[in-house]
Amino acid sequence: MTLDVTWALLWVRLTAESVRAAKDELTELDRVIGDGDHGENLDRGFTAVSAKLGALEEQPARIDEVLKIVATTLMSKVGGASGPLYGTAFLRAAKVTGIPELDSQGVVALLEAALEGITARGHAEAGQKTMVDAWQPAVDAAEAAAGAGDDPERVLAAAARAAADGARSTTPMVATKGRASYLGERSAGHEDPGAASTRLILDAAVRAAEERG
Amino acid sequence: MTLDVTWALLWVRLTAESVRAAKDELTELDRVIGDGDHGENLDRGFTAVSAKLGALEEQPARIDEVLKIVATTLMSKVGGASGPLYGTAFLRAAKVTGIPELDSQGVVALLEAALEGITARGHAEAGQKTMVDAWQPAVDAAEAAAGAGDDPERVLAAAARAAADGARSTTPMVATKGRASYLGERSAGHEDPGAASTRLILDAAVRAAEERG
Amino acid sequence: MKKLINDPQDVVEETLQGFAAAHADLVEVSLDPAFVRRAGGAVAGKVGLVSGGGSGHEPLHAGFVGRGMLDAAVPGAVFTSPTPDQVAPAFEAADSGAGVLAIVKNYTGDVLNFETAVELAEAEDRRVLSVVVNDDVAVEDSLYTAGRRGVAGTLAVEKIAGAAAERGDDLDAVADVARRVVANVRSMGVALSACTVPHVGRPSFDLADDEIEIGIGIHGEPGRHKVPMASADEITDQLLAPVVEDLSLADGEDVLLFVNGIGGTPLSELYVVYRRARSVLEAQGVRVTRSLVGSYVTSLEMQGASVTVLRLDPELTTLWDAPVHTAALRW
Amino acid sequence: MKKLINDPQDVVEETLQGFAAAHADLVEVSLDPAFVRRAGGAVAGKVGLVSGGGSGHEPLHAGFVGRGMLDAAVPGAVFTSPTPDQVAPAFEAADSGAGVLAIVKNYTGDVLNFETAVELAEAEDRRVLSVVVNDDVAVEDSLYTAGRRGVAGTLAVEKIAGAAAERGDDLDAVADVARRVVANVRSMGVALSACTVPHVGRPSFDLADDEIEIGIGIHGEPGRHKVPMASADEITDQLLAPVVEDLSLADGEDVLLFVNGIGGTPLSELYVVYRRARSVLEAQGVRVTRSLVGSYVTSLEMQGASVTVLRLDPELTTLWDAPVHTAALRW
Ligand SMILES: Nc1ncnc2c1ncn2[C@@H]1O[C@H](COP(=O)(O)OP(=O)(O)O)[C@@H](O)[C@H]1O
Ligand SMILES: Nc1ncnc2c1ncn2[C@@H]1O[C@H](COP(=O)(O)OP(=O)(O)O)[C@@H](O)[C@H]1O
Ligand SMILES: [Mg+2]
Ligand SMILES: [Mg+2]
Ligand SMILES: [Mg+2]
Ligand SMILES: [Mg+2]
Repeated sequence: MTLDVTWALLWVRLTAESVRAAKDELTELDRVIGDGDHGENLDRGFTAVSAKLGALEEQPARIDEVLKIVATTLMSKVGGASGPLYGTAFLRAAKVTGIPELDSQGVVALLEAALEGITARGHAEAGQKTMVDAWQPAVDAAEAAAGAGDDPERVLAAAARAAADGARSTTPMVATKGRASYLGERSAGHEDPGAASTRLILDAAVRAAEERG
Repeated sequence: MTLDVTWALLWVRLTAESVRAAKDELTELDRVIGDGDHGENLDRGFTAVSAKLGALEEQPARIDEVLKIVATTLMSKVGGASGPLYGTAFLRAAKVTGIPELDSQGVVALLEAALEGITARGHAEAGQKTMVDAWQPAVDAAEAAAGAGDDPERVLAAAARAAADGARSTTPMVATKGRASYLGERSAGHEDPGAASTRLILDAAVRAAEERG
Repeated sequence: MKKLINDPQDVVEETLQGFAAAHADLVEVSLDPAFVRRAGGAVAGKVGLVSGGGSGHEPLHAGFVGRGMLDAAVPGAVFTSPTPDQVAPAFEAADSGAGVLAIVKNYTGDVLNFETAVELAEAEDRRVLSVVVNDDVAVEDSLYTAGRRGVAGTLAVEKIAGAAAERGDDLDAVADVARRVVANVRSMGVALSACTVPHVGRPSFDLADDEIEIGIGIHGEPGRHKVPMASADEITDQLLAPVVEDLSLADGEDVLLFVNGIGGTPLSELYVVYRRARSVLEAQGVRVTRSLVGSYVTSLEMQGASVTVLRLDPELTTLWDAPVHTAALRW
Repeated sequence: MKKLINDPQDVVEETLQGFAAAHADLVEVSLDPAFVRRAGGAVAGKVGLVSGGGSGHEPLHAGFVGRGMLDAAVPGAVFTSPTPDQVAPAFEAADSGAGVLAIVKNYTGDVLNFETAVELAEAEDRRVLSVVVNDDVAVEDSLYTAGRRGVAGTLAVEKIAGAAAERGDDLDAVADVARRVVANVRSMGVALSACTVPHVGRPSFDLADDEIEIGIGIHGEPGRHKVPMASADEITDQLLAPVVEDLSLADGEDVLLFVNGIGGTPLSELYVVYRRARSVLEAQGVRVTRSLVGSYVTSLEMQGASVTVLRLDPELTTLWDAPVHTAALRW
């Protein structure tokens, strides 16, 4: 019940598909409290990731290779705040996944590294109405699930559920980081687009584990 | 039953009033087939005429003096096409009214001179959807009425009625002079603003004759 | 109607006051009668250039007063030609004794008011020649119209005649150059939205969300026809084709390509139009040797653009390149 | 949405192509990765200046590439900061060996992407310093925001730092001058209408006919608060007061007053705003010794304006006056 490179490749493909499907929704969230490009940004990024993977002579053999391609491609194609943030997240995640298969602790390490990447770059913490409000509870839930002996798939599922709750929890928040902070009190009442896209990404990870399993 | 300077002064005052009252209406006509300034232009002009007359130490003693003040003030305050056209009309009218009182032939001469001034400047003829389509029938009707022996008041009334019909007749016309000509076929279906203001001016002349009478 | 204005009646005067304060090194402004003249007055021995017309086309004309271009500009009320008692003093201010060239856009109002002002000037023994600009190919120049309108091509007439005056040409020669530009410049414009004249308070025409007006003038009048909204390339083709045809441009000729914003259109879109117009011209063997892209001859906040082509010869090119120092055009 | 564009995906590239063709004497354009560099490349011995950010603010930044201002500009997608793999080659193109100054507007995305590009450049032993512009007083610079935004004041930083580089200052000195401008420039803006990002297809915010947004940024984001529509004078006062207060301007000080159009506002309205801002400043004993009025730092077709004040000293004044030759700013 470990996760291998097949999972990682499927994760990327499902993420690309669900970002494409949710593009307008993400853009609309960003239009209201940001600048209306988040869906477009991520879709451009993941389309490029798919193209990059599709163009390879040989598919990557290891999880960390997949994540590194995601990282560098997002970094170079997304722009905006989310490009470097997600880029760094996947880069750090790649650094801790240079192993053939991930057990539950491996999944936790991946998620922790991603979160660390985001906070290292963005200096945000939970409660500031950013993607951290989805990643932080995801990491906490993953740690708890792994501690309770859950398998990788269930660890991911716990993380994704927590991320979804975390994303929802951003709605009433007043933003103090990112573009939405310019709105002050007027940022309350709308979900954060980066938290919403984090939910999609983790949700795709779960589905990849399920489909492969 | 002749018309004197009291009539001329009253004519000017009633014209100023009715232009003010119809300002938005004239502007709206001009918005549709022109550039939306005719009401504003004439109101600015006649307001200045009233101010000029009001500021005089002594009121003019002769009709031609009144008409000359109207002419030069319109010329210098109205701008647009209608400024020089009405300005020249009143200037030419002043030239033939250097007499104490106007009989029916005097009224005809005034109107003929005004029309000549307009065509001399603007080179338009009847049927081109301009103020000439109000002035030309007005002159024709005045000539006929005077020929039939009507008094000045009835000559003016005939002219005003014909001007009103003439203004109405511009509605189906396709403009070939002035700004409305740029619209080609699309100019049909709307009354010409200059013909409409001509109706107002001649109507004020009649009312001035009645009130004074 | 939302505008950054105070009382609509004061728009022209307050604009002039701001313009005068911002460009005191370049211009002096008279408020009553309203006209703008070069700082320092008429240049000894130089032919004076005067233009004017309704306001609402900024930076035209006041933005073009200065060395190498106009000596005076006369702004009327919004979209209303100025009156002779504004134009005549502007002639006087521009005349150093070498005479004055009046550059008039072909609208009945402008023509009649300038005509009257010329009569007044002649009565004072001032020598004034007039050139009427009529570059808008949207309007047929025929018995059925008041003649083609003067639109963005006016900038080229003012720039090039200005350079001729600056190099010392006499009045007849400057007028000849100006007429040569008029004969070789053509424009056509499109509106994506109407504009609102301040004292009118509502848009100058109604346009559905999927319609545009092709062949507009610069006074908020609707165009020759409504067409469905289309891509920038398709619209550019519709603007350029009649311009090229009217000029009978031939393979190997040199032109100035000027893409003008009508007021509310972002610069980025003007470059998209320029890109297409240039590539179409080049595909026809026409060489675009000079270019201008920007909002210079506008209709308040109207969205849209016009495409102007001027056939160049070596002399017109040299005069176009000559130094100019005005608020809106400088090189 | 009505725009003079083709496929929304191609807007930035087609704008660049038009820009490159229209200004081939001034710039060379790379399309992939997208950046604009001075024609002729890096100037030997001169510090290179690079700026960039999302597109949609034209003429910022590409319009400021040329002698006396930027060596390279990096346009991202509309309202989206460019990526490190665009910025790093622009650093390279601008570097003659004297090092590069990056002028970055303070937005999370711009800061992070430039930061990464600087890391890449340093890995290649290139010396790059960064200056972050944050002139927008609408946003409190506090724990509760991402910090004040960079808006129209960026133009002043680019112009003045550009002049310092051109006169031969070394990298540290150019960065010092740039930081001095940042410390002394403040802006505040108002929107009368929203703008529409091409790929979004609907306005960036909703605004009633009698409302305006005070304290807007330049990315279509709504402002700090909606207020009822008011006269130009009242609005100008609301923009100017926080600017003056934040700068603690004192009696007798010299300033540059810059009234910037946000894209869809006619020049005439900008002069009305300028007139008021200038008279208020003068009434407070502040001397407006330099001025700029025009649409230079825009948000697509948004209607509105911003007021920028830069405290001047003799050196900054000299650098402001130094020659500049770019597509959008020239003297
Ligand atoms: N400092 C930060 N730390 C973490 N996440 C951030 C930070 N700033 C912004 N974000 C996230 O980035 C998202 C916006 O991304 P995007 O729209 O692509 O970029 P931009 O804001 O530059 O337009 C926000 O919704 C938020 O979740
Ligand atoms: N050549 C002409 N001869 C006679 N009347 C004309 C001519 N051109 C225009 N007009 C009249 O002028 C009116 C428009 O006046 P106005 O709106 O004040 O000036 P402008 O057209 O310059 O804006 C038209 O409705 C028409 O009646
Ligand atoms: Mg965004
Ligand atoms: Mg009119
Ligand atoms: Mg008019
Ligand atoms: Mg963005």
